[in-house]
Amino acid sequence: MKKTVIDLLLLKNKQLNKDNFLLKLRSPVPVSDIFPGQFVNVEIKDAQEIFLRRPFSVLDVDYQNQTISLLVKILGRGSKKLTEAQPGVQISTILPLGKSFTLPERNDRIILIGGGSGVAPMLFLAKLCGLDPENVHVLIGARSITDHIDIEEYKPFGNFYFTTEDGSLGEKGYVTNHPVFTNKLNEFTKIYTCGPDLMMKAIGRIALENKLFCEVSLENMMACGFGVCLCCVEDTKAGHKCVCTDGPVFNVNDLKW
Amino acid sequence: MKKTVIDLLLLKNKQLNKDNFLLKLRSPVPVSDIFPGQFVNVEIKDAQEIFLRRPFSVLDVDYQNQTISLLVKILGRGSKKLTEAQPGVQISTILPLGKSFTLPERNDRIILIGGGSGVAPMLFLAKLCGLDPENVHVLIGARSITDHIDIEEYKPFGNFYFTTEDGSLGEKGYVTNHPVFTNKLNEFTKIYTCGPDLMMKAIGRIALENKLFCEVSLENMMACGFGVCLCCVEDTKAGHKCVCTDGPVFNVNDLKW
Amino acid sequence: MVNLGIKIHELDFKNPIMLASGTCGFGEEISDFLDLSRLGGIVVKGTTLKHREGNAYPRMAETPSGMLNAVGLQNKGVDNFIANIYPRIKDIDTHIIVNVNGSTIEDYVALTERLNELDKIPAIELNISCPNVKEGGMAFGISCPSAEAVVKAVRKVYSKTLIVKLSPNVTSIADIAKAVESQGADSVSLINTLLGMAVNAETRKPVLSTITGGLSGPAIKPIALRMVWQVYNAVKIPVMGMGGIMNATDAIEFMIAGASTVQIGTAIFIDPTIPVQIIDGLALYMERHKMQSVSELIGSLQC
Amino acid sequence: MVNLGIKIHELDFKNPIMLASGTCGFGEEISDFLDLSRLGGIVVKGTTLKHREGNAYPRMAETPSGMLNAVGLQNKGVDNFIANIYPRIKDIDTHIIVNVNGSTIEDYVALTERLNELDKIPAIELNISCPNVKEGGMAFGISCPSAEAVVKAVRKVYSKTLIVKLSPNVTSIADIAKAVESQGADSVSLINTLLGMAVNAETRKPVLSTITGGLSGPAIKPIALRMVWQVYNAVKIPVMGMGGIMNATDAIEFMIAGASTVQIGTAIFIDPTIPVQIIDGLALYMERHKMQSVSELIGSLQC
Ligand SMILES: Cc1cc2nc3c(=O)[nH]c(=O)nc-3n(C[C@H](O)[C@H](O)[C@H](O)COP(=O)(O)OP(=O)(O)OC[C@H]3O[C@@H](n4cnc5c(N)ncnc54)[C@H](O)[C@@H]3O)c2cc1C
Ligand SMILES: Cc1cc2nc3c(=O)[nH]c(=O)nc-3n(C[C@H](O)[C@H](O)[C@H](O)COP(=O)(O)OP(=O)(O)OC[C@H]3O[C@@H](n4cnc5c(N)ncnc54)[C@H](O)[C@@H]3O)c2cc1C
Ligand SMILES: Cc1cc2nc3c(=O)[nH]c(=O)nc-3n(C[C@H](O)[C@H](O)[C@H](O)COP(=O)(O)O)c2cc1C
Ligand SMILES: Cc1cc2nc3c(=O)[nH]c(=O)nc-3n(C[C@H](O)[C@H](O)[C@H](O)COP(=O)(O)O)c2cc1C
Ligand code: FES
Ligand code: FES
Repeated sequence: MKKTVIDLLLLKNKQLNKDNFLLKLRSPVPVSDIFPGQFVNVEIKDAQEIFLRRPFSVLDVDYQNQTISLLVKILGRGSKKLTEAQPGVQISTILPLGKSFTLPERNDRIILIGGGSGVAPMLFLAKLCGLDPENVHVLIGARSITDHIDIEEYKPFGNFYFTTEDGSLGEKGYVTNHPVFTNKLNEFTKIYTCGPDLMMKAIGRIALENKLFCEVSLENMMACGFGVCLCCVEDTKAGHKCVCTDGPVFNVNDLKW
Repeated sequence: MKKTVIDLLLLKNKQLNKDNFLLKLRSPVPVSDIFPGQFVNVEIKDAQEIFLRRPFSVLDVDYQNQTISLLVKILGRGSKKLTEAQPGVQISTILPLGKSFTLPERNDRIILIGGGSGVAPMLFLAKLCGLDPENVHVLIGARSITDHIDIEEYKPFGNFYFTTEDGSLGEKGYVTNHPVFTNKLNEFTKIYTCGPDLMMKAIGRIALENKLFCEVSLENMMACGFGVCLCCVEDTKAGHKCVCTDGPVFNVNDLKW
Repeated sequence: MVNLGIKIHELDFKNPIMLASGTCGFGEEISDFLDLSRLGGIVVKGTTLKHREGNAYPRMAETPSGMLNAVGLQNKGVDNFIANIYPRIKDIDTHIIVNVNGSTIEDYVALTERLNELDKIPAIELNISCPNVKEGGMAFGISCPSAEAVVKAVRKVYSKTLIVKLSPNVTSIADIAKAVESQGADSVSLINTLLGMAVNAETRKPVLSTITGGLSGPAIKPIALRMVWQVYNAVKIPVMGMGGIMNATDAIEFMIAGASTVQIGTAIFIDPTIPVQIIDGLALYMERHKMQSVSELIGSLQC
Repeated sequence: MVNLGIKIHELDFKNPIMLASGTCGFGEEISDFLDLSRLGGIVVKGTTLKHREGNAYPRMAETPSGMLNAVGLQNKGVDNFIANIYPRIKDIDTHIIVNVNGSTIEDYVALTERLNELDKIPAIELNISCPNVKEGGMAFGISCPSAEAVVKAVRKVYSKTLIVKLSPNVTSIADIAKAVESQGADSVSLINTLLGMAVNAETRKPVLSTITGGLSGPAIKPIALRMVWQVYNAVKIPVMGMGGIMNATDAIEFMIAGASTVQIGTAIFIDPTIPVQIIDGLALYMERHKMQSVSELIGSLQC
């Protein structure tokens, strides 16, 4: 799909928990070729002191109904404003942006590890990867049960595991403490992760030590989102790479972790 | 009433015709001592590229119910945004600002001439002046009947006359062409006017020639509205005067017209 | 309670929040809105030796996150200030500072001498950076020799606190700051407005009667912050920072970059209660960050 | 149909709307969004003799109606440009102009000589105004002698259209413009970014890795407009205006103030289709105002 600046119609804006909202938007044109890990850059209209767009990963795409879902966590003014948008408004977006995760192959056995709003591309990938659900393991970490989002819809696509820092859901601790991660890691052929930097780094380093395939989806401060400003660089082994076009998905082997 | 920065609750936002809206706002504190000719400076929230407040004359005050009405004509981005506000929102205002018209005395016979959104303080003055309605004459000019606003509520307070440039309501032509103005002007002891500059100047000059008492309410570009920036000056016989504090109401004798 | 007090030269300010010249009248215009005695100081409207009518209308243009003004130092002159205004404001319990303007060095000196007589004016702010007057004003503030010359002459006749207000319309504001420091300035305040312009595309005329005007407001904050940091690193005298401060966070950023006090300008037009909100916000910030004194904040940038 | 064509030196531009350096990559990055051949010209990313990694992350901070950047001329060097990029973009039907950067005069000259070989690069934009590099860059653009020296040296080896990009971080941009004109510049483009800074009040650290960065976007438009007008009145060579242009009205304002062409920069980040919207808007404006040629607009300010 060609990159395009396009107004999407907000169909639904559902609060999932204190800070997280699910936005469902309809595109006037087909949304083929949007893959897990890619993102959209959203204009925040009518907000004083917001000048740039805000990037959000694609949580899901309904190719048939031409809808795109986003998981928006309130972090600052822009995300807050976006979660206040009422169904019926048009929201200007630029999409699709960035490189997607490498889709697994038929015999892969994968683990997807999401933290915070980083679960978005993980759920999308679980749904889209086309593997036998038996071979898809999704590990989700959060601070507390109240920060968890409902993943009911994605249950059929894999085996789900949870950790919370306070133990209110699943195992207590970080994702890297969960048995599926600590004990079974070498059973997986591919690791995918998206979430807080510290979490991804911990996972990435373990993957490197164990020489496992591991892709991470980075987030940083972007001005354009499509490769012209060179603001969003990650210092990789091959030098500064743009997270918006060379990423956001990187193989840990390429990073200086 | 002390000048204050205060949030008012928008109770009603009624479209009167294509460009004009009536906004009714409730104050959390008593709104005594707001008089015709005074204005409020309104914050336009959540509008990109709007930095300063926008001044609007007070159209009416309900002292008992603590409400203030404004007549807002869409001119640019700020007024447009304001007319889109939904009842229930809080609107930050600074009030009361400026000097009011000199209230007439018991034996006065007055004519109030309003053009465009300048009718607002005229209607307020008609209602508040306390004269026998027989002695209150209100002349309203507009481009066309479609630009006229409904003054039903103010009918009891005086005799109303209309002019439109296209003749679609009342006399065809400008307010200064209306018989009540051309033939009866010397019957009035006081002339008050608010409206487009050209209209007020035409009236003011005739008043000056005829040595009639005449007060006009000026509009210009304001940054603060309460006398600290010195941006809103009118070049009067006594030098630069601030429209926001020395006015907006001026006696034509003091102006260089 | 945290201690917000800060000393500039020999003056103790109860807190670092002041009102900027030209944006708060003489204080009294906004006394309905806030308790002036809560403020660290008030820099009153730019004053000249003689009465000035200022520039013709229009004097204002709104711009993205800011505004242009071309007031041109309208004021009734120092005699009127001393006779009529000073008696009304002298007992406000805060430091009243007069912003001093001239077309020639002699003007500056003569005006300063008059103000020197006033007991309750503990400091003057020498404005060598007004972009809206034809003679003097910014011309003095954009070269080191002329800035030095004014400050030198004024310093001779003034022994109270002498603040010099710098223009941002220069290649190196740090050099100008060093120049005025070398002539005995007790503090520098910055920034004055940036020279800008607005055009009406429909009429093809300038929006302002003077064609160009001074840009203020949040739009200029990044530039002001940079200049405060540069000047803080270049001089030993305390810096008063300003330019687009709208809230406590902005004020704190200026102090971190090196400002000992900050001045609130254009924000007053939007909401004249902002200065006291900033004082409260600053105190809360300091409590939250376990700071005892504002001096811990000043120039605390870690880089 | 109105004629949007405009000639700068010996070059005919199909319309006055160009893309600014550093905000449009090499054009190809945004070819999905717009038909590049509709543009008057594209000034590609700042190029240096050798590969540069640019500054460390973070390189960006959002500011009121603008942004700071501290990219620092990240690029793969001129050899890579010639070998890999030029062949891909040379046949785009618009003027491709290269933005030339150096740390020394020798760098500028060497780089210019390489670009001189390229048939389809009809002009270079000499960037003596980058605020985000330690050596060279803005240092050349903030004094008349150094600006003259670079332009003189480059002019000797370059006979095609030579545009010099000026820094706004100076006391008198008109003087710098006159200096580069005197050494044979065919056009000046302005403004580059204003030096600014952002501080994180919570961490008390600079937001940018380089502490200061370049401010762009609507916030700087009033300053840019003023500088274009000053330079237009000071030199005879055509002026290319930029700084915060977001729509056709903004572009028209710059042309009224004296710009022969305008460059669109930061606006591209918000919406890469803005440049073509501006071309259309300009044509509509000219029709509405019954203008036959853009030359009627250029410098048409009535004051
Ligand atoms: C490729 C990509 C995909 C993303 N996907 C999602 C998603 O699916 N769901 C979601 O909720 N969020 C996602 N984000 C993050 C989202 O873009 C930010 O939360 C949002 O831009 C914050 O805007 P704001 O105006 O609310 O915060 P601001 O008010 O602008 O900032 C609040 C604070 O957060 C910091 N900050 C803002 N954005 C970032 C960032 N990108 N990286 C690091 N620090 C930042 C600011 O410096 C500031 O301190 C993604 C970001 C990227 C780059
Ligand atoms: C004392 C006073 C009382 C007023 N009372 C009313 C009222 O009761 N009802 C009402 O509808 N309007 C009133 N106005 C006018 C109102 O303030 C403006 O229409 C409004 O500020 C326009 O804002 P905007 O953002 O819509 O227009 P902008 O987008 O800011 O401007 C649109 C165009 O109008 C011009 N413009 C804007 N404001 C003014 C002004 N005040 N004088 C001259 N030109 C201007 C601008 O230069 C621009 O060209 C009053 C103004 C003043 C000073
Ligand atoms: C309307 C207006 C009038 C001003 N008058 C003066 C003045 O008389 N003397 C002076 O030194 N600065 C004057 N200034 C500059 C301000 O004091 C301040 O330096 C500048 O506006 C930047 O701060 P701000 O962005 O917070 O307003 C004026 C500013 C404005 C907006
Ligand atoms: C991210 C970024 C990178 C830039 N890189 C360059 C550059 O390499 N060379 C150059 O001459 N100007 C560069 N500029 C400056 C722009 O070309 C332009 O002069 C400036 O941004 C003002 O215009 P604007 O407000 O429309 O963006 C850059 C600007 C930005 C925002
Ligand atoms: S955000 Fe502009 S290049 Fe990545
Ligand atoms: S608007 Fe500021 S003094 Fe009148």
